[in-house]
Amino acid sequence: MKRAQISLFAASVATASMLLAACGGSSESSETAAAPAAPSEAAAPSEAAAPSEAAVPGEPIVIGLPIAQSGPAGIADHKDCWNGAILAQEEINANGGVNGRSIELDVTDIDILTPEGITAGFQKLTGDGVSALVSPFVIIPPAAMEVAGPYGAPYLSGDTNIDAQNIRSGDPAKYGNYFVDPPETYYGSGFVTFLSQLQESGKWTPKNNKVDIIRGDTAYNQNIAQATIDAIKASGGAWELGEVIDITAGTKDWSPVLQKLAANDAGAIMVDHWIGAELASFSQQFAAAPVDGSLVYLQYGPSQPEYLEIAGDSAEGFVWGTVIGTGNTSAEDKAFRAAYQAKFGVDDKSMGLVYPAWCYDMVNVLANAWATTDPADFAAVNAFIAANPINGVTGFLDFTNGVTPLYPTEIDDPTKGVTHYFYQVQGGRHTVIAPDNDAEAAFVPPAWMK
Amino acid sequence: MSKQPLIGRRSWRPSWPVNTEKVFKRRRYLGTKRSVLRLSGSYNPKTLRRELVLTDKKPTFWLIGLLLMLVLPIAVSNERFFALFGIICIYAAINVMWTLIIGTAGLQSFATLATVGVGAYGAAYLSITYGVPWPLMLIIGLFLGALMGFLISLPARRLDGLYYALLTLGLSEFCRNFVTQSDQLGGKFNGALFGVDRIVPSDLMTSWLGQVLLYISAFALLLVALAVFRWVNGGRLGLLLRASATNREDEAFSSAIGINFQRARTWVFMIASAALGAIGAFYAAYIGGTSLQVFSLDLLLLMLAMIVIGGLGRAEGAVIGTIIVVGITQWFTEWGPWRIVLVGVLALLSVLYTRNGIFGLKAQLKEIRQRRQALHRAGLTSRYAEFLPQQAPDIHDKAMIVGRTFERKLRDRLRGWITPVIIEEHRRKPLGQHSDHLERILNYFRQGPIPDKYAVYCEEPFTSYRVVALSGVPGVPPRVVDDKVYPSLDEAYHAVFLRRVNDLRSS
Amino acid sequence: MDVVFSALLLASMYGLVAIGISFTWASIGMLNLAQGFIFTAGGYTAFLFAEIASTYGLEGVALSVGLIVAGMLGSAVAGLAVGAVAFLPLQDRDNFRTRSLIATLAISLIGTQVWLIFFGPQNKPLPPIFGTGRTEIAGSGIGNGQLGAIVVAVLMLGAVILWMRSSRAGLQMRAMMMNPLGAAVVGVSVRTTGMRVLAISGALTGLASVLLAQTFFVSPTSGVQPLTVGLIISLAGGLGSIPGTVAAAGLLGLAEALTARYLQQSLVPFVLFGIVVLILIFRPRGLGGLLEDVRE
Amino acid sequence: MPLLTCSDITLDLGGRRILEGVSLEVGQAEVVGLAGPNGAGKTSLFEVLSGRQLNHGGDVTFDGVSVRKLTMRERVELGLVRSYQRPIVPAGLTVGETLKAARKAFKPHPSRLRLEWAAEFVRLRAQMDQATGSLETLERRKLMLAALLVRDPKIVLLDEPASGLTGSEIDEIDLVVRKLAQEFGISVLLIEHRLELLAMVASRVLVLDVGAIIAEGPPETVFTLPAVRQAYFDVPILDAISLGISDE
Amino acid sequence: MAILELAGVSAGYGPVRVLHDVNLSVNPGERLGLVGLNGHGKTTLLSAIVGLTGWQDGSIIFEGRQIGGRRTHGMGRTTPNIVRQGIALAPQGDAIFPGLTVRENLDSGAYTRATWRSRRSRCDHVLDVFAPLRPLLRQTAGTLSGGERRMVSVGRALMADARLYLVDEPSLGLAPKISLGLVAALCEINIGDGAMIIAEQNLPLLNGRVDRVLGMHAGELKQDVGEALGDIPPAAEAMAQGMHHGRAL
Repeated sequence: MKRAQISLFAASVATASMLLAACGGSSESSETAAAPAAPSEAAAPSEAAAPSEAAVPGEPIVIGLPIAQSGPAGIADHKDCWNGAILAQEEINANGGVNGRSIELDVTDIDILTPEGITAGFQKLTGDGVSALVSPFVIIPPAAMEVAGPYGAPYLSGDTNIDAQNIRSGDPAKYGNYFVDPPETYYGSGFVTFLSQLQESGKWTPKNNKVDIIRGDTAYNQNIAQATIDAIKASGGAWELGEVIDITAGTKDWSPVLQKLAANDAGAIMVDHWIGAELASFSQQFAAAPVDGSLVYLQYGPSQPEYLEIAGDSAEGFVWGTVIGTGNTSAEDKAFRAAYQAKFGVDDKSMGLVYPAWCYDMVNVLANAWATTDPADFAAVNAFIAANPINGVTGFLDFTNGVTPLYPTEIDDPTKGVTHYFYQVQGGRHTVIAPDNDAEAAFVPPAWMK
Repeated sequence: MSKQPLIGRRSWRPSWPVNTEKVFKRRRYLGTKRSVLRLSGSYNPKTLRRELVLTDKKPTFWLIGLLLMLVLPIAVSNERFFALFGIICIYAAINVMWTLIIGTAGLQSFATLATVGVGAYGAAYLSITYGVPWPLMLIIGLFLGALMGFLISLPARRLDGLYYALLTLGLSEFCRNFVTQSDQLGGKFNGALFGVDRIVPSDLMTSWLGQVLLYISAFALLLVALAVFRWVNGGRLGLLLRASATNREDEAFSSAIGINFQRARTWVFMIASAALGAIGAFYAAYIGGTSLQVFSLDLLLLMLAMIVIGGLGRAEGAVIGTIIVVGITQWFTEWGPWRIVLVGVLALLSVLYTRNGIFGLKAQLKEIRQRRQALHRAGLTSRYAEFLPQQAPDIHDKAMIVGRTFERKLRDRLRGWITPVIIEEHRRKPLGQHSDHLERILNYFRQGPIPDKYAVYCEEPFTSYRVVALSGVPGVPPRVVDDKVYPSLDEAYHAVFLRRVNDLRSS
Repeated sequence: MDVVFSALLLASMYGLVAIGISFTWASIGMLNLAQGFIFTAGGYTAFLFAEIASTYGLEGVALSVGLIVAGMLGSAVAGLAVGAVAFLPLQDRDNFRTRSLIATLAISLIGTQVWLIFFGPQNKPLPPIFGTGRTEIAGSGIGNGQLGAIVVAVLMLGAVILWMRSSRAGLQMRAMMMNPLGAAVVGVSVRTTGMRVLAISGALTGLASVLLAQTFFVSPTSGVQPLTVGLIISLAGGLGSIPGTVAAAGLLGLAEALTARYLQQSLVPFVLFGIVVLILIFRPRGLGGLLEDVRE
Repeated sequence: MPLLTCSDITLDLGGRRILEGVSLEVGQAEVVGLAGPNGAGKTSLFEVLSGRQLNHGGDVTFDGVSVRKLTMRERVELGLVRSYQRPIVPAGLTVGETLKAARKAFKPHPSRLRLEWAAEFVRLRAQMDQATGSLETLERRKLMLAALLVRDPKIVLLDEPASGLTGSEIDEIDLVVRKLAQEFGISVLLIEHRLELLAMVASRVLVLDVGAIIAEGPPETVFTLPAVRQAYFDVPILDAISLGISDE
Repeated sequence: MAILELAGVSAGYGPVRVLHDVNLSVNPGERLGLVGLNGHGKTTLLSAIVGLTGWQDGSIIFEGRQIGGRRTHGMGRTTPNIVRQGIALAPQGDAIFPGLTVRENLDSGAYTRATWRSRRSRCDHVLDVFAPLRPLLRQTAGTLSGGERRMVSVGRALMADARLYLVDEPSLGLAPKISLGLVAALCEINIGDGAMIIAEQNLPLLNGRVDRVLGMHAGELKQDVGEALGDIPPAAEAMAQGMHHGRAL
């Protein structure tokens, strides 16, 4: 099938280029005009690429993975996702597959920054006739949904994007196959809840109730900042908004920011920025000249393996959180971590904590559904996934509304939603400190808070 | 097709015999003097039969190529193919307009994608916020593009090429930062705007008809872009700008003949920018949104690679380059980073080994062939004929070389015969029977061309004669060559002879 | 005082990157857009050196010097490689400027992907060169890393400028900047000098890379920002003018530090762009761009 | 009334005084020669008169109005055209396209017949579809002249039209210049080093040295003036050379 | 033994062949004049000697070493090596360094390691010949007049410790009086047992000042100068007299 597509494209390009090349001058012989016959012959096989044909019993079930490998953004997270999916696939295949059929991953590069790049990547997979799509975040989710929706196969995505989820709920008939993790706005409300809980627990006594927010320039970070501000307002005076400091991606010198932070002297500081390396740089510079007594929360970035590696000792004591992370308390979590670390030669410090688990879970969600449904019957699979939650390493995956609910912000029962984990770097590794039932250790005030 | 007789080294042209009874009627494009597909009637000098000759194959190839581009995706009817060729059409349209700016206007502007982006974001924002329908979006994009073009063209007069290029590069970065940080435009999807009114209604979108309509709209965009290119580049503006191309000498010439090339450049820039703005709006309506990436350096580099691979400054180069690069990056996604490497290598190869991309190759090969011929010919001419060696490669007519070679040999021989004895013989008796050598010399002189031929002018019969040189142009009187007055006709004859001998010697 | 340190740090880093671009442009007429690639090459070489050094337990001053030298060497070699591809084969072809520009673009396009393939997308840290402590100067603290970077950068810049002014090789490079044909006629080989220029500007870029890696780390795309900033600085300074470039680096560094401190960090790009536009309005050839006038 | 006058032109370039109080007049249908050693400021004077150099002192009047502030192109539209010392023609065009560009440069566009007339007038011996790059010096100069004449100018400033040409080629230029003035009433101001050409065509010759006019008169007498001979012909002592001033 | 020996040298630029099988030998101590009209290959001949042509063929032997040969690659690539062997060229058009001072310009002529040390004394020597340059030493070369630039250009060539000096068109674009002075100065310089070739369009300028004059016509060397100069451009004296004729014969 792939070969057919390559030859199809090559033939058409060759024809077109020959013809247009001939436009360049007039004295070339006119024999090239005979070429147009070629592409129509080559075109025939690609029509066989209808999705229904992929589901011949006994053949492998194909999961499509659009993984960014060449662009300027998101490659590290996407690689993590790929690894997680490979782990799940190998485990399932080692256990005899799904109904005797093995699972296969169809991986393609995707340019997550342009709509046409996203379209091309997804169309490559739908064109290959995959039975499901598992995708880490793409920057522009609607472009992906535009292709995946009409295709109909289950599309499990790591997009924490409230607006994409609004689009889904606006047209469930078209986007009913879109299953996502909780939106980014929960980072905001979850953070404020976390602060309150921490204060109540007595582990931390804030020096004042001000919260400074360092806001990154993506819509993602702006949404989080807005949600945080709303949550602070809703806290009824328990917390108070300090200053919102805007930064751009690519910030290398944090000293102006640090100077502002020192001047404000807020009780809690939220660094609402997503690039791990830049957060590591922040940690280094902050640790060298800290604001005494302030709790510092970094957003999801430290989950990337490079954070600890770069920040080194400076990372000690920083708090961060994610809505789809890996815990380390339950048996499944530990087993997953051990398997992943064994397979990819990493350890607790250098393991990604978000996407490996999420994509691992998603492959398992699919395998679970395919155990009782026909992979070719997309509607049935979608219905099954929505109706049958399973327990994964990120938490309880309940896609009743297409979106997994979040504990503890949305629901109170940890067994009914995925967990919003909070970690603190303790002893050089990420240690879960909240929510309480998953916590490995309690919050420990870092050096500058003692 | 009739049997093609080969005459001389005339380049081969396709021709068809026509009905000799009927008068050949030349079909022209409406409102122009161009004949359709450059078909013209002519006589075959060998068979003396009338033929219909395709004098220029370029329009035909354009026609076939574009037809193929239109039909191919529809014939294949693959969702991915539609999307691929649709985006190729849009990128090609952008590149064609960029070619207009870089090639025709000679402005090294990198703000192309910024203009596209401004058109796209402006139109998309208005469409999302106020529900502007897509035809209106195109007009809005047109105006935004023109405005942008006007603003960008302002510093072009003041700044040197490279400074201008870098400044426009900075402008893209500026736009990117602006959109990123703007709450309105930065929007919901990390800088991307979505939910724009689309060209094809969304319920039709998934059907075959919708796909075809969408593709045809993109193809029409490319056609319009090519038409604008043709209209500007081939029209008066293009001519004036080619006359004042880029170097200072050309600019000096064009200001000497009164060309306001600055204004012409601004005009071309404005036209192309307006078109780019409209393309941006079209892109937003085509995709249903737009993303920040239009302002990024990465995409700009890819676009540059496209026009470099195809051949800078040509519309067909822009189109083919786009097909190749977009084809590689959007179709072979499973190759991962290697496909970007491939694009880079292609760009590198085209810059290292071709003179001007794929479309420069033909001219390049031709030049290599010509150089070899010219060296050979120069070897011949330097020995026998009278040329400045620089001229040799420009002479294509072999007969001329042979003729000149003969002339040169003849003159060498005659020069050898001119001795004081001969001159004395002529002085004594300018007219009448002469020795063989003198007779031959005189015959040679008589055969000379009329312009600048010496003649005797009789001021006053029998007493006053002067030597004049004929102008060679009817109605233009001869000019007097010197002040000398000769008392007798014979002396005047001899003076003419001496002048000719002198000229022969110095030739 | 904090602002002054910020400004100095930015200015010295900007100066190192921009001077490489400016220098290459002035002497061989090539706008080197592969500067980002050269930048990352230095970073990765230093990173590899650090990896190897850690296995041998190299520490202290030896490690610091080794890192700087490795970074400069790596970038110099990358500069030579760029020269071998984009300068030597194109040097006497027509349209050299456009051609080399496109060739360097292609190199940077390829380079990023090659790093990605071989080193992965993760950022790589370098061990601290000047230690992690802080020094108190005039009542405000500055990290040793930053202080060391400023000192080394300024020293190196000064040395290069002095060398250009006074030595025979400097005269030869300046002569080539003015008139390549004239230089050939007096016996200056455009090709060797050109490669030398590329190596030197590469080494300066590599130095900037190692120094910046203290806070900015090495990644496949980490060269993009230095490239754009370097281009903007050399533009404002007047392409080819070394004093102009230094002045522009100082001015823009100060502007950035002031904007980030007293306004918002996010306004920095706008302020920088605005300043460059203003400079170009009043001096179309940048702060010191006299050279372009006399070249031709 | 003279067609073109300039009064008290001063020009400084790069800190050097290039022209110092130059005044001249060119009448209707008159051919005026401009001679002088290199560096005397002849070409600089042309730059001023044609409007390419606007930073100068003094005034330029053309056809009764001051054109002091007009650019070169605007002066071309009024009928004041100039040629260059180097035989420059657009590199990327054919002969026909060059002439067409001249025809279409600004409105109103002269007819195509006018173009043919101009090519015929200068006796341009080149195919219309020939690339300008393959032309020889003489044909280039003629093409330049033809392009200028398409516009029916009132005065033509010719900068060394004979440089780089051989004797018989100079004759052709000579003919064109004379016909311009005598048959079409177009004034000509002519810089020339070939004094024999000046002597043949010019009714009046101005001699420029070190940025100032040192002599004026009919060609038969002006070159015999001692001041001219001293500036122009006498073999110098080397130390005197330093007075030479660039006219580039 | 001849200091320079050309045998069968052809050269040109791109598709154009300008020199055709030129044979020439220059003896030590000789001052050679090369006359011919524009475009007939004088400059190309000098350029070919230092390898500044687009391509060339044939043998050029300088002091027993082959410096020519068959070359098709880029222009000027071998020039620096040839120049360092002891050939100094003052090219047509002023290839000076406009942004450097006059002194730096002259210094750059003494580029080779050996001459660099003695550049001060060499500079004094050149300034003795071109005295008008002395007060201008600190001035930027770009601001000089045409005559002064030419002096800098020729002076720079004289700075080198060369065995063969090539001077291309010293009179081009200069007023007669300046060019005469320049050529006279050139011809008074002591070249020892080296040699000098002066290419010049204006034959009378060279008359009596050089040891030997060769003509150049259509890319070929002519022993007979008159043949090379179909139209000898008038020298200063001839110009004054020639005014009364239709054209200078």
